[in-house]
Amino acid sequence: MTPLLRFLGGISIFAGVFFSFAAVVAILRFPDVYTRLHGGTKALSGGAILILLGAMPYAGGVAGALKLFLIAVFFLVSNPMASHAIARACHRRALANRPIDEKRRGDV
Amino acid sequence: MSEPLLAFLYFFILLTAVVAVLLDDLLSSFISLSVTGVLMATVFALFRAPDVALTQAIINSGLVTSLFLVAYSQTQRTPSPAGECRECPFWLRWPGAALVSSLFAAVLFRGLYVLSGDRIPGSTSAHYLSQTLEETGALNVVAAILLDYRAFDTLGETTVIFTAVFGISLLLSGGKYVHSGHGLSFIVKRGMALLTPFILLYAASILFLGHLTPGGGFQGGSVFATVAILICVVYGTNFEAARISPKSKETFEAGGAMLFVFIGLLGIAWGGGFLANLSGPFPAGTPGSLFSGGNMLLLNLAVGMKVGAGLSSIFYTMIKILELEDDSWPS
Amino acid sequence: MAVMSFLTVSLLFALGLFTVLSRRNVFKTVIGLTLMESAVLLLLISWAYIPGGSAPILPLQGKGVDPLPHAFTLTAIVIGACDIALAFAFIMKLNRFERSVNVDDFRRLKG
Amino acid sequence: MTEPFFVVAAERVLPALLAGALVAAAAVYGEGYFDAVEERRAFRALLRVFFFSVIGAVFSSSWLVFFVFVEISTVALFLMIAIQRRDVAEGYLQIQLVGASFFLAGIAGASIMGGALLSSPVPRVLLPLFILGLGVKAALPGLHFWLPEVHGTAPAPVSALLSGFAVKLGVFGFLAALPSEPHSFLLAAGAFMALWGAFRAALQPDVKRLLAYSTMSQLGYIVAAAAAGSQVGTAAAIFHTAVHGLVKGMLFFCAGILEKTYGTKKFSGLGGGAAALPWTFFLFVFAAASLLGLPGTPGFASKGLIKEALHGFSPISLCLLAANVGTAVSFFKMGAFAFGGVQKSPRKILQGRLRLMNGGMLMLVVFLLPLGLFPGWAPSFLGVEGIRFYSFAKCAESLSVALAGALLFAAYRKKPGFADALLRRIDEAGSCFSCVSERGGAFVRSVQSGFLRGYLFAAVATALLLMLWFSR
Repeated sequence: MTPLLRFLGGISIFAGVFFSFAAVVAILRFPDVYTRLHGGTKALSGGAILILLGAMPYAGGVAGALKLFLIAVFFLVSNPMASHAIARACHRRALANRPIDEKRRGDV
Repeated sequence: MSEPLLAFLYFFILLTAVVAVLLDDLLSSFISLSVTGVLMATVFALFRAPDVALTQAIINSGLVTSLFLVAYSQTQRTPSPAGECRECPFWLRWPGAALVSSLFAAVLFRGLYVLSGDRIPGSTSAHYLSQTLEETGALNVVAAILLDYRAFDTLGETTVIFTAVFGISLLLSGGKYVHSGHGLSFIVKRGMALLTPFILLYAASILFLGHLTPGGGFQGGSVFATVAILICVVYGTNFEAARISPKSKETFEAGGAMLFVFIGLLGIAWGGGFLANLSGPFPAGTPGSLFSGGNMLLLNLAVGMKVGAGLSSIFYTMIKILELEDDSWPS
Repeated sequence: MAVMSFLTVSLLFALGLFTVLSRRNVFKTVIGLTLMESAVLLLLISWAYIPGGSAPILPLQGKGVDPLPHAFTLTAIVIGACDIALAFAFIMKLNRFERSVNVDDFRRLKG
Repeated sequence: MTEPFFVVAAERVLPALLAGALVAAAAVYGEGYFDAVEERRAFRALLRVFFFSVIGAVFSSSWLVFFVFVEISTVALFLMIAIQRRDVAEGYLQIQLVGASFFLAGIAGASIMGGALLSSPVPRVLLPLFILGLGVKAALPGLHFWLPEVHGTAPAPVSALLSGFAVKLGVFGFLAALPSEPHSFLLAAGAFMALWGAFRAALQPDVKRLLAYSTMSQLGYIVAAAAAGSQVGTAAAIFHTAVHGLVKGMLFFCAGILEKTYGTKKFSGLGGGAAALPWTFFLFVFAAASLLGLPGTPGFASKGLIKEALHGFSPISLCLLAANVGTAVSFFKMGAFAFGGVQKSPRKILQGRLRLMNGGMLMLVVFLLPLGLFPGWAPSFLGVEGIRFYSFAKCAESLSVALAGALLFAAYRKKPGFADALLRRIDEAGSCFSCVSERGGAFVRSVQSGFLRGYLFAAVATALLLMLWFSR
């Protein structure tokens, strides 16, 4: 049973690595903030979760696998929130480039 | 502990460090610095140092970067020209600095190379590894060292944190806090409400199981601080101040220190030395259970309270400067 | 294995020193200090590792790794974080006075 | 067994008493002397620091403790001089630090070769370092160029402390460092200092510089006595240190009063002081008499003891006698120009302040009288018994010296032109003190580039080079 799981795990880890690679290419190639942001989130939500799921059979027994699963769930919940926050900030900044904000923040 | 994996990690640590140094844009250089921190944490884990890896991951790559972001966003920077100045004397520009630091690296490496004989563990660490269970009843040897054999040092360390907090609030005090940020969007707020209990549970587990599994006062406390910081950022500082008022942070911090010293005095009252553990009034308990290891649980709690309250009040003091009226802060 | 760690440590420390010496921006100095500090941490931990040793959590599988440097490194990280927090506070205060983060501008104490 | 930091011995109690008397008198005097309130407050604070450091230095048991406290007193004095004259104070500090570095090098050598305790004499090979280091402090010839400049311009109470006690610390160092056999170089240096100081004092146009040079000459007496190497010599040196400290303190106080009433230190601006300041004139006469060593005054007793100590070295005691004549000339000059002569327009200083200043001088007299009336007390306290002070020959000798001084001064008064010409040439050649401190200050300022990173660079580079050099 476990060698089958390990084999499937290997495949999902490979898929995860592929997702991460795709995300890097996305960040380099996409023109503006929003598309790059979309590409970036793929690295975490796609790549990391797949790698974690793939590593579950290799972790020490059921307890280790459960931990990895919980981490994957945590990524699944927190990552979209983060990218949403970034996107919203960019959106507000682009529209509302009020002078006050600029003076307070100073240029980057 | 495979050699190529370590080489790979070392290469990337150096790469991200060089990127952090050479980039002119501060934000990205600090992000690459935190990547270095995470890679360091993995290296520590590979070197069989789970406690240190946990602390490194939380503090160096987590909290320090968030503190940087606050400091970075607060300072008004005139567009500073390129990395180093034109009119500085020769030895202040990068050739001179590169010369001295490479010479330094050569001398340091030559010195270290001499040390690289076969590593025999010193007698003290052998004693720690063998005697910890009898003498302290704890399973995590590093926590036993920190909280039992060298508890006095940990007391000193908590005072260091206290002085840092004290110094920072002294430096950044003054100015009227008029309005606070409104936090992020609704989605993030709801999502955060979902996640916070789990993060708190995670922090509590690190804190209370500190003497059994890797973790302890510092790591648990800093995760608590991270929760406070997240609330600050997501819901806005007024919301956070309403929930965990600065007053209660102070009492938590002071309370932590007082608890630590009280436990120490209990040791004396019982006839053992200051901070005496099993020779003091604390039962050893069955090893592996929550209440084993004498006063370590309480000490962990005390340190956790102190570090948690301290780091969150540092962040709170710094971020409040952001929301001042423009010039109410006496320069 | 140990030689590789020592090489990384000395390079990392030299990089930190280089940053502090050559860069004018105060934040870069803080980055330099962090790099130097992490180099020291790396040295301590890599020096504490015994090939084939296991984590210092009882019951030990095989011989344990040297736990003493771990305790010191733990303390070092926490205290390093406090230093850096204080450094940031200083930078914010200095910036309030000097309106710049250029380290060569802070010359009020010059003799 | 870690030896104690401080040890109390007979020959240390007398200097401590002297320091106490001087500081007390300076405190009272300082209240009246300084015009601004902050100056007065600064002087009060620094006075206590000076007293603390001096007591520490006097009772210190090992060279390092002595060095530490001496340096604290130097810093205190630097700050005191800086109350009014910052540039002179900086010059003073730089010179003293140079001396201190030699002294520290000597101590390091001594501690390596064993014998770091103050009681054990210093190994011979290190003696030049000690002499150089302490010489700057005790203004040996060649190292004395800072003395007139600093004492001349410092505020009166500060220069009283400076020449009353601070300079003596160097002498205490000599007393502890010198092996107990006569040291020829120091004997010659002492005699030369006495002669050079006395006659240069006579030629000075300025009251305080006159007193500064006479301090140098009296130091010559003390150094000569210390260099005699015998028990009597040490006792004579310490006794004369005490007497000279008190008397010179009074004279500098008197100079301060003259400066306050006539607004200038130059003799040209002074005159008719006796009428304007009767009390001050009376105290001045007592102090001058004691410094000349007229019978009945403490000066007579201490100079007698010095002659006793230098019994075997007749040429040295002859020089000291001639120096005494020079001192007589300078003090007759000071008396005549400052207090006699045509009445210049004195500025009215508040009666209360004058009373305070005179009170300071009076306190010193209270300490001086017992030393004069019971000359045997101090030497016996220091362990030297059975010295006959009052013999007809001794009294006649001291009176004749005073008479010779008076005649010489009368002659000098007839044609002052000759002296002034001589004076100007010597002054330019002798002390280019200000140019030394200017160049030193400029160099230090240029090194401090203000680049924080520059300092770090220098530190790391030197550390590396040192490490490489040591580990080659």
